[in-house]
Amino acid sequence: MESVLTAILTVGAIGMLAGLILGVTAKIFYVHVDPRIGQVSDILPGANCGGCGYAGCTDLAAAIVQGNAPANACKAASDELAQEIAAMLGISVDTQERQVAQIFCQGDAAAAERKFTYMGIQDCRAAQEVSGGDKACRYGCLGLGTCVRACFFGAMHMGPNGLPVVNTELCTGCGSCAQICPRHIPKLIPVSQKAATFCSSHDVGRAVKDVCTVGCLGDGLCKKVCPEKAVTIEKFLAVVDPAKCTGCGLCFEKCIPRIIQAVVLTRDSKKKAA
Amino acid sequence: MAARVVNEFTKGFWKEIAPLRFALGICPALAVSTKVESALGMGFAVVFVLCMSNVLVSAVRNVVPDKVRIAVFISIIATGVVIVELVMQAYFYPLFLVLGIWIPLIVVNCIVLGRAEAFARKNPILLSLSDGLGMGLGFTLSLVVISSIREILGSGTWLGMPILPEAYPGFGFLLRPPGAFVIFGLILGIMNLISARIEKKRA
Amino acid sequence: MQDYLLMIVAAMFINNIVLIRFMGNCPVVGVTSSYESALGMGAAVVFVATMAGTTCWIIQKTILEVLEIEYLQTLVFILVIAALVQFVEILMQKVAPPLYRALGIFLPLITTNCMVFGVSVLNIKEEHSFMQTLVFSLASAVGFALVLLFMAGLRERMDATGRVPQLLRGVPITLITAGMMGLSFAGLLGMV
Amino acid sequence: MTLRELIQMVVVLTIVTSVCAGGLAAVKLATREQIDYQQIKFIKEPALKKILADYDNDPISDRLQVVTGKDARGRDVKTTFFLAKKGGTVKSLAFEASGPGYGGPVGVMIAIDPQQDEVQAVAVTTQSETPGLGTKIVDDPAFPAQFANKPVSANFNLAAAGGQIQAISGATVSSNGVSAAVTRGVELYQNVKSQLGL
Repeated sequence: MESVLTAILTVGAIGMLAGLILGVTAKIFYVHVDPRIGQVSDILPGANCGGCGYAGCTDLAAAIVQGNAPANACKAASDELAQEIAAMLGISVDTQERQVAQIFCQGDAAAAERKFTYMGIQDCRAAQEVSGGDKACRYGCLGLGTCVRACFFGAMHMGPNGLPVVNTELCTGCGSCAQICPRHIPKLIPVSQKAATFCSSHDVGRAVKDVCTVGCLGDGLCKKVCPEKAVTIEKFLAVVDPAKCTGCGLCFEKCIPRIIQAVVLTRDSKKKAA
Repeated sequence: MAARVVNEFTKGFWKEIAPLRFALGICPALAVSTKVESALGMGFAVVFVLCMSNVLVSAVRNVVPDKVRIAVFISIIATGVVIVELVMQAYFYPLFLVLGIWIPLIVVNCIVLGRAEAFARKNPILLSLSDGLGMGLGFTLSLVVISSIREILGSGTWLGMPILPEAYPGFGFLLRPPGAFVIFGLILGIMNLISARIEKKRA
Repeated sequence: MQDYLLMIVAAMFINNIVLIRFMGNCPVVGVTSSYESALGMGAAVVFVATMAGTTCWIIQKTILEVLEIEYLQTLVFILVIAALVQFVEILMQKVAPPLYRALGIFLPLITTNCMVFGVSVLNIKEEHSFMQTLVFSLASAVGFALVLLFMAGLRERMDATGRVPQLLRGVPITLITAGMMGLSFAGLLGMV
Repeated sequence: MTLRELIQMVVVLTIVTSVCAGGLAAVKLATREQIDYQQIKFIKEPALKKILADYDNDPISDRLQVVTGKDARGRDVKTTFFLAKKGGTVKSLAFEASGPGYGGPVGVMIAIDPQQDEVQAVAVTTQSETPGLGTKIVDDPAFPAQFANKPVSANFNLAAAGGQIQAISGATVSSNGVSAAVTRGVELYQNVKSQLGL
């Protein structure tokens, strides 16, 4: 019986001591942490999968509370969980519209020049390291499919013309393709965006013309014709502001290389067939 | 309700079989899988600890303050582990010697605390029990699969019975630590293959 | 002195805690997809394992063995480790915020890292002295961090080649790589 | 954090750990006998089987613990004696003793016939000697056989020290470990014989 008592007293004392030390240090070394961060991380699944791009669930919770990430940023959480978080923080889930990835380059094998024949590791990041890639245009898609492999959701595949294609139904807008691409060709746009310039080249018009038949010349014709002032030219590249664009299509006519186009959100044609 | 209990139980065998799907609890799966016998012993020890911790955690889930949650859960788990340790020492001494340090290490098996945190903390006792039982048996199953391969190919026996002809020299590499990693990796690859096939058939 | 040197080599490479003793495999599979997080996790484990190893040794010798309740070792050690990890977390948050930002998120994961607990138990099982405990804990943890870093570096390169068969990508190839790494570490066996 | 929270935290943790420890202590109490038995059975039995010949009981169940001295901290040191009986009479008495070897202490199991005060057999249980040299004390059956069938009053030192035991050439230190262990064991036996009640 005595040994039972020893055990209870010793371990109880250790437990008490541990609790005390923790409590007291927590009090002395108190750092104000937004209590909502703890509440949010409790709601999150707690798998620390890193799918959101943050270093674990607590990190994401902090980002959500500080407004740096949307309430539905967790890829693993269901919609109800997102609603719960939003309700707790008093924000709405829909402040951020669903985004999808689109490929901002149309320079396929026929349209874009190649500087040399690349025979190295079949990965865009590797190709980029070799004299800046084999594509003559230093902004264009290298077409080795790194983004396709990076997609967790099987929403991308390589098209017949050597450019990646996004299945916008499967795309969750996680942005891993945009992150992994050394040239950031896949970009996220709101699903409601009506028109976009499917080119990423910031070169001057002349240089663009030399290497690609479907590159933005930055001549500003689209900008002039836009009645809503939705188009701006940023370093020789036309950019459409989705908030202003009404999708009237006046600019489509004026664009010589026909790269400012209506955004047509596609389904993967292969899936459709199957 | 009954359907849910069954569902929580069966998910542990294929859909969420812990070591093979989530790479959770692979440390013991690698360490004690040289023989089927020790794998079984380890598996049942984990089943017991998992069921006990799931039930107790579920029982106290509403009275434990959040700040000391982990400490309380871990104490409960450690208690289960020590019980297993003592009982095994008393009645299965040779097994106790073989498993050695891996019995206390059940405490830090990610599956046990993982189920307490992810499931038992939020669910009633019966569901937690069935979850624990399913997950534990799933863990045992994966251990048995790995250890069968290692024991049969490594030393030509299964559960100590000779399976392969006497002339079989034994593939010693599988019995050593690096072999464990390689064989486990290959099993995961085969699992992927099977899953892909099943999915294809469904689609 | 030579004894300690041999102990360091043995704990870091020959009996590497991850590859030969199979402890702490979960982070090796989970955290090694990027080099930065592997570095953070490795540093956090070195810190915590050394502290936990020595603290547990002191408790074992001054409390458990004196009162003859060694059978409660598992319960007491894990409690101490859990408390220690939380303590370090709180302290770090206040005293060294940059360090906390770098390592903090890995600390909760360490409580259930079998490597920390395993080293504490091994110290007692192999009857180390206090200095041996300190050296062994540190060397084992460094061995763990090394494997984590090697693996992260290898995985970044393997992912880039894109030549790993689809079925083996991710966890399977990581485990197979770990096996190969274990074989090469075993090559140092002749030293001891 | 408020004081109330702090107290709650400490109280819950204390209660939980105490309850856990109490439960474990109860389990330990319930299994202690069985664990002792198992440990002795699996660690000592092989050596016991080697040195005990003629018995019909279970020597592991029929064991006695006798206080044989004090350690540095002043706590009792106990030695376990295993009794081998035939037809109810004690045929031999087995216990462990140790002596300094080359690589660490050498443990031996000694069987003594309490009626004749004669050493019946000796077997090495634990040793960490140099493989191939010192380990001959285990591998060479002729060496431990020298101790057998000698009265406890005999001189169990090595021949070099005036005793009756021939050391194994090349393993003098290890041989001496065994002979020192037996000498100590026989001494111990003579000191506690009266306490054993035989």
